[in-house]
Amino acid sequence: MSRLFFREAIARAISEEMQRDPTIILMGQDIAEHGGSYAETRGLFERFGAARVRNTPVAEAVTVGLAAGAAAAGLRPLAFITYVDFLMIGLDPLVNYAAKLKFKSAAQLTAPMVVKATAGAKGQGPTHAQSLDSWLMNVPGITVLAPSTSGDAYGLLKTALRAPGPVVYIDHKRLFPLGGEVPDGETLVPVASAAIRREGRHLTIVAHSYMSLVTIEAAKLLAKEGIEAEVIDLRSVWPVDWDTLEASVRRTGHLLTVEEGQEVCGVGTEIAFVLQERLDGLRVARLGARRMPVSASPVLESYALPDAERVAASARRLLQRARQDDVAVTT
Amino acid sequence: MSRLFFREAIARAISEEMQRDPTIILMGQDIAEHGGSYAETRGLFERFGAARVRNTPVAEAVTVGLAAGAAAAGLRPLAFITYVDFLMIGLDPLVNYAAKLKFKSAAQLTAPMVVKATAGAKGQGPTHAQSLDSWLMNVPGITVLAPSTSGDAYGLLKTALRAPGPVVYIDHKRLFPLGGEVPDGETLVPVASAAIRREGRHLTIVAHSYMSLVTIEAAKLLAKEGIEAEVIDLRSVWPVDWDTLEASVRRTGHLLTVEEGQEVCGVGTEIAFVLQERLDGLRVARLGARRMPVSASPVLESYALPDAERVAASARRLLQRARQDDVAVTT
Amino acid sequence: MEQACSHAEGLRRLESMLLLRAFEAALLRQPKPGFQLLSRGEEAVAVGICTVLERSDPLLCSGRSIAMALARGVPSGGLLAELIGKDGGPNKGRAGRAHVSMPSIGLYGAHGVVAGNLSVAAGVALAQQQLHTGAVTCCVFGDGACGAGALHETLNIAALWQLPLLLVCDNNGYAVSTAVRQGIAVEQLTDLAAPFGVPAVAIDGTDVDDVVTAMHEAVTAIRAGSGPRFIEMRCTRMGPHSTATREERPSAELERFRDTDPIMRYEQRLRALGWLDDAKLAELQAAVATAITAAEQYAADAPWPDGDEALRDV
Amino acid sequence: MEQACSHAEGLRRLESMLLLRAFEAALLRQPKPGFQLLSRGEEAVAVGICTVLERSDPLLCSGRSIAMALARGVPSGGLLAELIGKDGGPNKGRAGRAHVSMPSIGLYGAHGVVAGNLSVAAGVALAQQQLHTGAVTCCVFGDGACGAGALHETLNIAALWQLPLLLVCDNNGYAVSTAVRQGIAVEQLTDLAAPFGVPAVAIDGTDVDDVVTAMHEAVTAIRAGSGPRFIEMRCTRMGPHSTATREERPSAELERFRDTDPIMRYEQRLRALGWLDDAKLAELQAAVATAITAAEQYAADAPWPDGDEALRDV
Ligand SMILES: Cc1ncc(C[n+]2csc(CCOP(=O)(O)OP(=O)(O)O)c2C)c(N)n1
Ligand SMILES: Cc1ncc(C[n+]2csc(CCOP(=O)(O)OP(=O)(O)O)c2C)c(N)n1
Ligand SMILES: [Mg+2]
Ligand SMILES: [Mg+2]
Repeated sequence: MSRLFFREAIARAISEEMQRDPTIILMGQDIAEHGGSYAETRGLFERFGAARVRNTPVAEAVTVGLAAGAAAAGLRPLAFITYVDFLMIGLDPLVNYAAKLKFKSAAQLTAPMVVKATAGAKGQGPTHAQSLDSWLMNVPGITVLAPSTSGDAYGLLKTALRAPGPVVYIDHKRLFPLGGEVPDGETLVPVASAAIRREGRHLTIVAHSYMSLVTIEAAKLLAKEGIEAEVIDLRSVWPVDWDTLEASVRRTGHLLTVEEGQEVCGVGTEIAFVLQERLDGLRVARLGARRMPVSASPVLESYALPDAERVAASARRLLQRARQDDVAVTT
Repeated sequence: MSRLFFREAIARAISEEMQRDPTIILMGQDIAEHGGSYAETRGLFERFGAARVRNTPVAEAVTVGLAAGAAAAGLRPLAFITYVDFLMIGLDPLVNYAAKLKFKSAAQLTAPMVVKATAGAKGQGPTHAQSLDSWLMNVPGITVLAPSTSGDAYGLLKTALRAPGPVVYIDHKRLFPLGGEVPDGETLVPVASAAIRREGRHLTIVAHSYMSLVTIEAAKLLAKEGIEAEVIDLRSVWPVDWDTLEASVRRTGHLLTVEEGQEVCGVGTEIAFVLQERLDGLRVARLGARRMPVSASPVLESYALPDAERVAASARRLLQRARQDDVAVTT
Repeated sequence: MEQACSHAEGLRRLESMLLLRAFEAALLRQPKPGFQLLSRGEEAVAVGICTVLERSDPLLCSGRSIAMALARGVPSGGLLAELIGKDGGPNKGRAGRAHVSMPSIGLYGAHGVVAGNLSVAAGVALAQQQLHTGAVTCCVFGDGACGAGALHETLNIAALWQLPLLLVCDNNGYAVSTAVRQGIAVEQLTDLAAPFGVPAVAIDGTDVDDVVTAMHEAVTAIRAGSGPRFIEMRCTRMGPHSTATREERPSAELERFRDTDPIMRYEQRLRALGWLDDAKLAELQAAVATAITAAEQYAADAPWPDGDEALRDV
Repeated sequence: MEQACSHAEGLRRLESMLLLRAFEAALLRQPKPGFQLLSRGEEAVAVGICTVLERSDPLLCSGRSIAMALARGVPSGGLLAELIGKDGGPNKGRAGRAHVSMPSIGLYGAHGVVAGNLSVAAGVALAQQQLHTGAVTCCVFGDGACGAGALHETLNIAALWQLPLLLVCDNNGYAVSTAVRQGIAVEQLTDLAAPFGVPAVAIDGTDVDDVVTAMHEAVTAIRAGSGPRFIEMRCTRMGPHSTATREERPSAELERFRDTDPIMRYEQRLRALGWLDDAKLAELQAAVATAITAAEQYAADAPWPDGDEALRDV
């Protein structure tokens, strides 16, 4: 184990994979000499050279299209989109070409590409703060990964760089300054493997990305009141590790989903639906951003987004509603 | 009442609104002399002239951006996107500008624009067959309307052309050749008003757009077996007419959602979640496209999409599962 | 401009164009031909391009792809099966005209999103550059695609990175009902390449020999490492936009298309050279007819695709 | 090129630039200045543009918008409050630098998506055309935005429809760390307008009088109905890309920026004209300092925004 900053874990994963696989190339804004917006590609240009670490113009559409075409023709491109909001500009090649390529070519062509983007809010306002996870999950053929720790950033990015089809790997702005343990050997985090961050018996809280950390904080608040929350970090947003989730809710009987994106048609809505289908009588609640854009104003940003206090409040409400229902049933 | 083809109902709605409101302008590919891909703008160029009915290049990004800017500055643009798949190319101005404009400007600017697009499959293959409804619902600030009849096309489009903020109005390719009754007077279909297409007491099936028609067929099949399905056509995909839906499921106790798009994070998932929250013990199931792109092959297209038989089968399964559970509870 | 070609090669070009036209006619005779964009009037573009490209040179085309796929060498029976959605073609019926691909012969695929193939083609060219294959990637798109920002971004990156990319604009005069001048505010489409320093020429795309000559020049230069090129090939779409689109051009305009029919023109040229006479033409047509009959039979016998199998390839 | 302006006007231009620079310095002194893109070195662009535009001419700018908003006339106290996320500015603290707008004075707004304001500005211009307002819409974007396809699509539609649109490229030499030549494969950015027949000039954007002259010519022509225009204004970004970005340019390069500092240059010009001396300069600086102090006080007193109220405006 070594302690690495989140950004260092990323750089190490990329560096090791580039060393192993000469077909990996990087493309993105300011990733070469500059070393990336979050210093997460620092050293890669110097080590692997200009042909494999390529700055692009501010043109997300062609960046994603380049990655898709290069992937179809034998490379393994890793395309950087600084803010996932701007992936909107490059969705056409990702969704209309890469995600459908294996299907439409009858497996003669595939698109083993990775789009690495950063989601979530940190004081940069409405067009630099969104989460598109649920859009991407909605599209057949796309894998969506989102770490919340240095170790998972390392393990998931390595997995992404060996995946057979398009992967969107999503960081969160608030993770970059954080440090964490990273295994010294090559430890990959497989697709569809959620992590139980904290065990508990009263309810299961499922989150991903930065909200996993917020949820752990919330669990600590709840513990002081005697509520033991089991916290699960999805890590792989799609495909979902349903078995781990199901086993947990079978133990706790209650599910709260937490995400930074919108609730409507969100990640949590999907998770709640499927788990309710698997476990009759499961009591669920969801929490996401308030239904508004996220402002750069610190006050409005925190107004819009879930925090530990709000997660804890949702958990309390869920358990209380359940108790009331139970009372109603017994009387 | 007059009987109009779907496309005629559209042309009439637009024509009446353009007559009423001189700030309405139309922009889109081949909508002028050509009269639109589905002949749905026939006659409008001749009647309102080249300044108000404008052909655009094949450039969806600028088309939506133009509409957003023109709306902010006092016009009421109606932008045509032939296939909703290509709205992906124009999502940035819709989502990052128009949907956030009222919020971010503190209501000094608004974007009363309509994007009219066509969704769904009819033999045109993977990039001309998608449904993005749930993506759009996910974004705060966008209204999503989707008719299934000539009358609703007329009424919803008129509503859209008077709405205060951005609306995405979505047709379906299979609706254009159909005819239906259209009120002679000015009858608007308000936002958030679902229509009960068929009454029934055993289960509620919620659908929208073309799937409403498929669901009505399914209900007929079910009726032969003694199953009375209540069929609700959302019409307004967002905001949802929750009260009508809730009242129905309170009567039937069972909900099946049907959509042509993907189930994962889909429209039906949202509806099921909210109604389960409102009605404890509600039994739900969802049906959407199989998790694959839609091919132009007629065989693969029908394999991928819900049809009346598959809707009926889902309904039967839902009721049967419910019966089994009830048995399990009583024994 | 006229490429000196051999007698045999001249006849091959003609026969190839005849096959493309006959194939599309056969497609329309199918009980359910489906939603198709045909290339009548644009055969010289397809045959000329594929005459010059090596099998290892990746070709990407637009939704108007049938002639291109055939000229590239997709077997006609398989292609016919593919277009009507049957298994038996290279993509097991899943692709249809707008998405057909056969990478084993360098056909990286059609793409149904107008201008959507441009950035993807740049990526394919990037892979050739990076893997030192020496291949030239050729991307064919319509005049309509020139209105899209994708062209700007692709030209820019191709010029910045000196990609081995040949951009071919198949200018058939229209994007559906919109004439080029109504959709793109430039004097000539080749002007669009100028700011990026990408050499561009406009040629007569109804003359197969001219297409071959221009392709040859461009491909040779690109293969030698000179970076991207742009060719505009001017031709006429003799039919309506698609099998579902009404034809609204005045019949006088349609009449005039005869003069630019690439097949008629080439027949005349070969006759003038003394390489073609009625008997020879009948022979070529008979060979084409035999091939088409076989293709029809193949397509008729082909099975429908299996949904479960398709689902596994997502 | 030098616009003859009056003594008073010259001093106003200088004072205006001084205010912009002092304002940004004051912003950085805030306890939490937030994530900001500053305009040090680019003040002449902002002041020159806003000198010429009428209040009724819509202005759209990019994420680097603070100088632009101030020059346009957003009160400095309100702007300061807005930038730190407090209520009291035109957008009640919701907009921040990347989204500030004040349509009552023609500021249609900043937009944080690079190149995202181009098509929106074309739409604003379309509205002016259609509503016969006679207004010229001005859209300011960076050199980085020239790599985006949005510029191509916007130039095309503006030329096709002869929109009253003035496209101003604020070329400060870099998009974050990427120098113009590394990001855009053109000799000059103005070349990009040429295919569309849009008249384009490149000027010295560190000379406020030059900016005024070029703006005046363009705005006059557009108002007379001559269609869109493009001006590239070359200047230097004297600081790092943002308050969160490390500065990596060699200090020798940063030293050289002094020569192109628009304020130093203009002070020298006014001194040469005899319109400015140390006393006058001190007077202007005192006026600016007073305004800044008042702005700081206003911002300090401004309340934080109310979330529930904001939620109602979705
Ligand atoms: C992005 C996008 N917008 C619209 C369409 C609908 N469409 C299909 S073909 C076509 C015309 C394209 O014209 P051009 O590029 O000249 O090609 P041609 O059809 O003439 O071969 C259009 C608009 C599409 N397929 N993709
Ligand atoms: C579409 C998009 N991609 C990336 C970014 C991140 N970003 C913000 S400013 C900037 C540089 C833009 O350069 P330029 O247009 O020259 O403007 P400048 O910052 O120099 O004023 C970038 C890449 C963005 N805001 N929008
Ligand atoms: Mg064309
Ligand atoms: Mg710049």
